[in-house]
Amino acid sequence: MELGTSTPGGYLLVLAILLPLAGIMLSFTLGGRNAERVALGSTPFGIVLACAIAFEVGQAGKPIVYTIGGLPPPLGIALRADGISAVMLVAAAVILAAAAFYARSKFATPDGVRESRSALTFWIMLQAIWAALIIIFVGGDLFNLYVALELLTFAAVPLVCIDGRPETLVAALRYLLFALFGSICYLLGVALFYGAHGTIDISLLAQRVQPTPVVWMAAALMTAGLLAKTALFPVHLWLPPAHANAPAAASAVLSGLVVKGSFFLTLRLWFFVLPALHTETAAVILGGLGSAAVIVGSVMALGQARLKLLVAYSTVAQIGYLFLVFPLASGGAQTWSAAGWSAGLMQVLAHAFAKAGMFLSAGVLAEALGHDRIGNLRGAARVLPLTFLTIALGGLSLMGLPPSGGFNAKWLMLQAAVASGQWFWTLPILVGGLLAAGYVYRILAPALSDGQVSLKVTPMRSQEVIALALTMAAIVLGFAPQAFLDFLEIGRPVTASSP
Amino acid sequence: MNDLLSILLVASLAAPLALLGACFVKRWRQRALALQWLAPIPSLAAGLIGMTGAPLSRDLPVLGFTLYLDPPGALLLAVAAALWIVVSAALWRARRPDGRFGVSWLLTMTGNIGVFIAGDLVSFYLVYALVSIPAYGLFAFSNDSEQKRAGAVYLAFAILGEAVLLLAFVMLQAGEPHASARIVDVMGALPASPWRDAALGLIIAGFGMKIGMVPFNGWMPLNYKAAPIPVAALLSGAGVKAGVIGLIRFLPHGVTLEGWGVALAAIGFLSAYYGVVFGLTQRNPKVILAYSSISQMGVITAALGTALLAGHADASFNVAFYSANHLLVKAALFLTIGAFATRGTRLSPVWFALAVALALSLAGLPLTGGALAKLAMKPQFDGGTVGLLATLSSIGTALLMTHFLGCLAEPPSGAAEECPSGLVRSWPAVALAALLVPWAFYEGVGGDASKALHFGEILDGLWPVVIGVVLALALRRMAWSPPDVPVGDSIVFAERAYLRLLNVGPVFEGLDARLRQWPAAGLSLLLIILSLLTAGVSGR
Amino acid sequence: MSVLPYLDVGLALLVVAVAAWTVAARALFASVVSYVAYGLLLAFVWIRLYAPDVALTEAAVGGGVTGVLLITAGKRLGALHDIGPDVRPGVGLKLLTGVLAALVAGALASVILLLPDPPPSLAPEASAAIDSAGAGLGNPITAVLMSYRSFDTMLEKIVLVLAVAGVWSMTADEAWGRAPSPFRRSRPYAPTIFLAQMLAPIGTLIGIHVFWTGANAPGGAFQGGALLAAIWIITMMARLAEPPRVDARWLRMALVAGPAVFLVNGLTGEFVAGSFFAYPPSVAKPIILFIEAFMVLSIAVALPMLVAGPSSEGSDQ
Amino acid sequence: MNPSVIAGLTGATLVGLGLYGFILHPHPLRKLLAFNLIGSGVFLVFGIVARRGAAAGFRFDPVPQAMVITGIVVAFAASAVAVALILRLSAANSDLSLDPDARAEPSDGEGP
Repeated sequence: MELGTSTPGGYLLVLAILLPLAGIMLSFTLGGRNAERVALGSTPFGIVLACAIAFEVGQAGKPIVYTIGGLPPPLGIALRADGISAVMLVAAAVILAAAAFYARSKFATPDGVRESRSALTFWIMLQAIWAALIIIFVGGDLFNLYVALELLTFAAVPLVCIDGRPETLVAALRYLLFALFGSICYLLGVALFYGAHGTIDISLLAQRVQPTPVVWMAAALMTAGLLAKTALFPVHLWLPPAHANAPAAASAVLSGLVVKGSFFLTLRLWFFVLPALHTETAAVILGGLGSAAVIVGSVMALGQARLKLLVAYSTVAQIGYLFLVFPLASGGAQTWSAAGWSAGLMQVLAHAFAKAGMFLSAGVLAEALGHDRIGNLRGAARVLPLTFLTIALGGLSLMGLPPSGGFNAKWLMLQAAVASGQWFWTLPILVGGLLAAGYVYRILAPALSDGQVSLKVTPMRSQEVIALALTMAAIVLGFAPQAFLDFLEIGRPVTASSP
Repeated sequence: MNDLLSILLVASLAAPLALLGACFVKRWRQRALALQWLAPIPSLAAGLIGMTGAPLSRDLPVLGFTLYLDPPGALLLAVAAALWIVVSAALWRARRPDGRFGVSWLLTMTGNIGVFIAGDLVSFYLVYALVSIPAYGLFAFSNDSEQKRAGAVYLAFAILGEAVLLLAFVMLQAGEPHASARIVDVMGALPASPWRDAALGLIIAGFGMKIGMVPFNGWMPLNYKAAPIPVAALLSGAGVKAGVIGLIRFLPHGVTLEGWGVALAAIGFLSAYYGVVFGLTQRNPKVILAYSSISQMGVITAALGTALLAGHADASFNVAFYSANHLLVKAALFLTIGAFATRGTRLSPVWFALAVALALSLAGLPLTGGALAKLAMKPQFDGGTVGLLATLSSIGTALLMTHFLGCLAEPPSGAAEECPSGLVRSWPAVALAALLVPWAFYEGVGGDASKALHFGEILDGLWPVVIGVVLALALRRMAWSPPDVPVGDSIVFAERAYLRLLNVGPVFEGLDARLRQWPAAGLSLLLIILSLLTAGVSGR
Repeated sequence: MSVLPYLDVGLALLVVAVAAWTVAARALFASVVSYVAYGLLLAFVWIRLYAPDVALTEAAVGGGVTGVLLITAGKRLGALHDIGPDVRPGVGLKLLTGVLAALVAGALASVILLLPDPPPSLAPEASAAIDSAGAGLGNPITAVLMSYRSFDTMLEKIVLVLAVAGVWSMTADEAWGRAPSPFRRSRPYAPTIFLAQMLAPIGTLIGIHVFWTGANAPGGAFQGGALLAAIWIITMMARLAEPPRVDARWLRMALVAGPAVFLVNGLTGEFVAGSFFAYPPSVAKPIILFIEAFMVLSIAVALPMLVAGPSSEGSDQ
Repeated sequence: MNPSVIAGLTGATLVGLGLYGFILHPHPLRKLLAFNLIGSGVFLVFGIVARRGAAAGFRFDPVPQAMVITGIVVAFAASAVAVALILRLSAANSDLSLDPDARAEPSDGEGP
C-alpha cells in the first residue's frame, strides 16, 4: 500500500482543516458580530467537505491520503482519512453546527456593544475545537497530533469558564492543568517513538515497530496522557464539574466530541501504530478501567441532584464503554473482532449524538424552569414536552434499548464478548444498561407524573428542535446497515494473529 | 393470499405507528388517540387469515426486519387484536384519557401486536421492549405512592428482563453460523450451539419475568392492583402473552432436552400451585386474578416443559390455544370486576351465571372455551404424574376462582369508575364472547371440538371443577381466615434487598470523591503508566 | 581527557538541584524565582547538546518571557495569599508519590539508555532534501520548520492566537475591550527605564538580525520574534509604552498576520507548486523569508500580549 | 558518559521531580511550575534523541530539534493561559484549592 503519496481526493483533507482555521483568524480579526457570522457561515461548508471526504473514502474503499507540500513522511507530514476518520468528521461537523445554531441566542453580541467577551470567545473557541478535531481525525503524524491536542485543550478550557463564575473557573483550571499533564505525557511518548524508530508517522511506525521496552514505555505514556484527556475513570476528576458547569452548547460539544478526540487517538495508537504487537494484557487493563468507569459513573449519576451533573456523570460511564473496544476488537483477524470494532465506533457515535442532544435539552430545561434540580421536575414534561421527548430518546440510546445506536453498540459488544469467550465483559455492559435505565427513570418518571410546574421563560422552539434532531440521529444509527459497519473497517490494519 | 397477508402484516405495524406519528402534531393528537381502536384491525385480519396454512416469513427492505407469522402466532395475534379493539373503543368512547396515557397505550399496543409477528431477533427485542416498558405509563404516572411503587417494581422487572434477554439473544445470534438473525434460523442452530444451555437458561428467566414465573412473580399482583381495570384487562390478557409467545418462539421444538424439560415442568407446576395458594390469601379481586394469572402461566410453562421432555414438535399450537383462551377469559374477568361494581346489588341471575361460567372456564368447566383449552393441552399432560399434577392444578384453579367470585361482592374502591360504561352495558356480550369464541377457532385450526362434547370428556372436565368449588365453599363455611400475606408476597423481600443495595451508593460516592482528589488522580495516572508498561514488557 | 565531561556532569547536577529547589521551596515566590534561574541554566544544557536554536529559544522563552510571566503572577498572588490553601499532603502520600514518580522516572531513564544503537535519524534525509525542497536554507532547522513540518509551524502560530484569545477570555465582562495593565507599579524602577531605553533600539536590531540570519545560521523567526517581544515587554514594564486595547484592529491583524500569510501561501502552493504548502523551487527562499517576516511580527506581538494578560478595569483612564 | 547520556538522565530526573511537584503541590501556580519542569525534561529527551541522530554531516537530527522549538512555544502558550486563569480565579475567589470537596457544589442551574 502506498502510504506516502497523495491519493485522489486527498486535497479535501487540507481544505477541511484550513476552513475552520481561516474561520478562527477571520473571526478574531473582524471581531464582534462578524465572529458569529463567520462561524455560522462556515458550518455548511464544513458539513459538505466532511461528506465529500466520506464519499471519497467510500468510493476508494481505502484510506485517502495527502502529503503536505508533496513531501512524504518520514520527513514530511501526511494526512490520512480512513473509514473511522470520515465518519467522525461528519459527526463532528453535524454536532458542531447544531451546537452553533443552538447557541445563537445565548452568545449573540448584545445590542449597543461592538463586541462582547463571551460571544467572541465562544465563536472562536467553537471553530478551534472543530479545527482541532478535524486534524485529530485525519492526522497521520504523532507530533502534529500533539499540536492538535493542545489546540483542542486551549479551545475547550475557555468554554468551560465562559460565564466567569468562580466554580466554573475552578473547573476550568482543573481541566486545563490535568489536560496539560496529559499532553506532556503524550509528548514524551512521541519523543521515545522517534528515538526508537526515527519516525512518528503512524503508518511507517506500524511497519517498523518492535516490542522493545522503549516502545512499551512510549505507548504507556501516550495512553496515560490520552486517558487523562478522555477522563477515563479513575482520572475523571475534571470532567463532572467542567461539563456540568459549562453553558449547554459548550457542554454538548465537550461531552459529545472533545473527549472523543483523545479517545480517537487512543484507538489510533493501539490499533494503527501497535497492531503488530501483542497487546492483550494492555487491552485487558484498558477494558478493566472502562468497566469500572461504567459502574462507578452510572452509580454516581444515579445519585446526582442536578440534571447537568447527572448527564456529566453519565458521560463518565459512557466513556467506559468505549474502552471495552480494546479487549473486544483486539483479535484482529478473528470474525468477532469486527463486531467489537463496529461496537466501539457505534458507541462513540451514538453517545456523541445522544449526549449532545441531552445536554442541549438540559440547557433548554434549565433556562425554561430556572433550575435543573431533578427533585423539582415533577410534572415538567407537560410544559416541556419536546425537551423531555429528547431526553427520553437520548436516554433510550444510553440505556441501550432499541431502536438506537446505543442498542446496536451493546448488541455488537456483547456478541464480540460472547464469541471471543471473554464473558467477563458482558457484566459491566449489562449492569451499566440497568443503571442507565435507573438514572433515566429518575429524570423521566417524575417529569411525566402529575404536578404543577410553571415556566419562567418560554423555551425557544428552534433550540428544542435542534436537540431533538441530534438525539434522532442517535436513534437513526440503530438502523445502520451492514454497509455502514463495513465502511468503518476501511483502512483498519489487521493484527498478526500468530502467537 | 400470501401477498395479501404480507401487506396486512406490514399494515399491522404501520397502522399504530402512523397514529403515533400523528400524535406529534398537536392538532391531530386527540383525534389520533381516539381512533386508535382502528389500528389493530389489520392485525385482526392478518391473524384470522394466517391461522391456517403454512408459516409466512417476509424480510422488510431497508429496515432489515423480518416479519413472520405462523398459526400459533396468528391465533394469539387475532385474539389480542380483538381485545385491543374492544377495550380501546370503549375506553375512548367513555372518556378522554390524557396524551401521556394515550401514547403509552398506543406504544404498548404496537409492541403487543409486534411480538406475535416479529421474525428476527432484533425486531423481536424491540417490540418486546415496547410491550413492556411503555405500559408503565398506563398506571404509574400518579402521585399515589402505591401506584408509584407498583410502577417502579414493574419497570425494574421489565428492564431486568430486557437485560437478561439481550444476553440470551446475543448468544442465540452468536450460535448461528451464517449471521442470520431470523428466529427460525437461530432456533434451528441452537441445539448445536456451544451456548445452548446458557441461552436457554437466560431465555426461561427473561420470559419468566414477563409471565410471573416463580420466583419472578412479585410484580404482577402489585401491577394489576394498581392498574385501572381496562389496563389490567389488557396487560393480563394480551400483555402477558408476549412472554408466552417468547417461550413458544425461543424454546426449541421437536428436540428432546430432558434436563431443561424437567426443570421447566417443575417450575411451571410450582408456579401453578403457588399462584393458587397465595391467591387464596387475598381478598382484592384484582389481586386474586393476578395470582390466577401466575398459576395459569405456570400451567403453560409446565406444558412447554413436558413438550421439551418428550420432544413434541407441535406443542406450540396447543399452548397458543390455551393462552388465547386465557387471554379472553382473563380480560373478561377483569371487566367483570368493574361491571359488578357498577351494577352493585342489582344483579340478575343471568349475570351471575355468566360470571361463574367465566371464572370456572379457567378451570376447564365443560362446554366453556376453557374445556377446549384443557383438551388442547391434553397431549402435554398425558399420563401418570404429569396428568395428576395437571388435574390438581385444575382443582386449585376452581378453588381460587370460586374464592374470586366470593370476593366480587367487595370490589376495590374506584372499580366502578374505572370500567368504561360501554363495557359495563355490554358485559354479558363480552363474557359470552370470551366463553364461545374459542369454539369458533378450535375447529378452524384443525382441532376437533366435538370431542369436547363427548360424555366422557365432560365428566373428566367436571369433577375437578366440582371438587374445587366444594372445597372453596367448605373453606368459606369453616370461616377459614388465611394468614396475612402482603400483595406480591416475595416482592417485599426483593424490595428490602434493593434498599440494602442502595447502601452501596454512599460507598461509591466516597470512592469517587476520594479519587477525584488531585493527588489521587495524579497517582492513578502514574499507576496506569507503570501497569501498561509492565503489561507490555512482560510479554503478551 | 578534557574537562568538558566534568562540566557536563556539574551542569546537570546544578540543573537538577535548582529544579529540586523549585519543587521543594516553601514560599511560592522563591519557587518562581528558582524556576526562572532554572530556565536560563537549561539553555546551557542545550548548547552542550549542539542545539543552539533550541538554546536561543529556551533562553528567550523558557527563561525570559516565561520568567516575566511567572514572576508577575507570583508577585500578584503573593500579595494576595502567600502560602495558598493550607492543605498540606501527609507523609504517607508524599512517600507514595515519591516512589511512584521515581519509578516512572527510573523507567524513563532506563528506556533512554536502551534507545537503539545505531540511532535512527532523519538527518541524512534532511541533508539530502535540504537542497531541493529545503530551498537553499542553510539552517536545517528552519528548513524543517518552514518546509517539511510547515503544517506544524502554522498550527503552532494559530495555537498562539488561540492562547491570546483564551487569555483575553478571562477578562471581567465590564473590562472587555480595554487594554491590559499587567505591571501595576505606579512608578517603574529607574534602572528598568534605563534598561528599556538602552535595549529597545539594540534589541530590535538584534531581533531582526536573528530572524534574518535564521535562514542559514542558528536563529529564525521564532527566536527573532521572541527577542522583539522581550523588548516590547521591557518597554511596557518601564512604562515607556502602554499596552494596546485588546479590540484594536491593528493588534488583531498583527496577531494573525503570520498564520494568515502562512495559510494563504499554503493554499496558493496548490496552484503554483502543485501541492498545498509547497513552494515553487525557484523562489522558495524568498517566499519563506516573506512568511517568516510576518511570523516575526505575530510572535513579537503575541508573546507580550500573553504576558500582559487580560484587560483589566481602570486601565483606560 | 557522553553529554547525551547525561542529558537523558537529567531529563528523566526532571520529569520525576516535576511529577512529584505536580501531584503534591496544592497551589495551582506551583503545579504550573512543576508542569514546566516535566515539559523541559521531555524536551531534553527530544534533545538527546536529536543529538544521538547526528549523521550526514549534521551534529544533530534537525527534526526533533524543530519539534522542541514548536513544543516550547506551545508550552509557553499553555502557561500563559493557566496564569491568566489562576489570576482570574484569585480575583474572584480567595481560595485557590483545586480539590472538589474544599468547595461546595454549585447550587443550581445555569446563569450567574
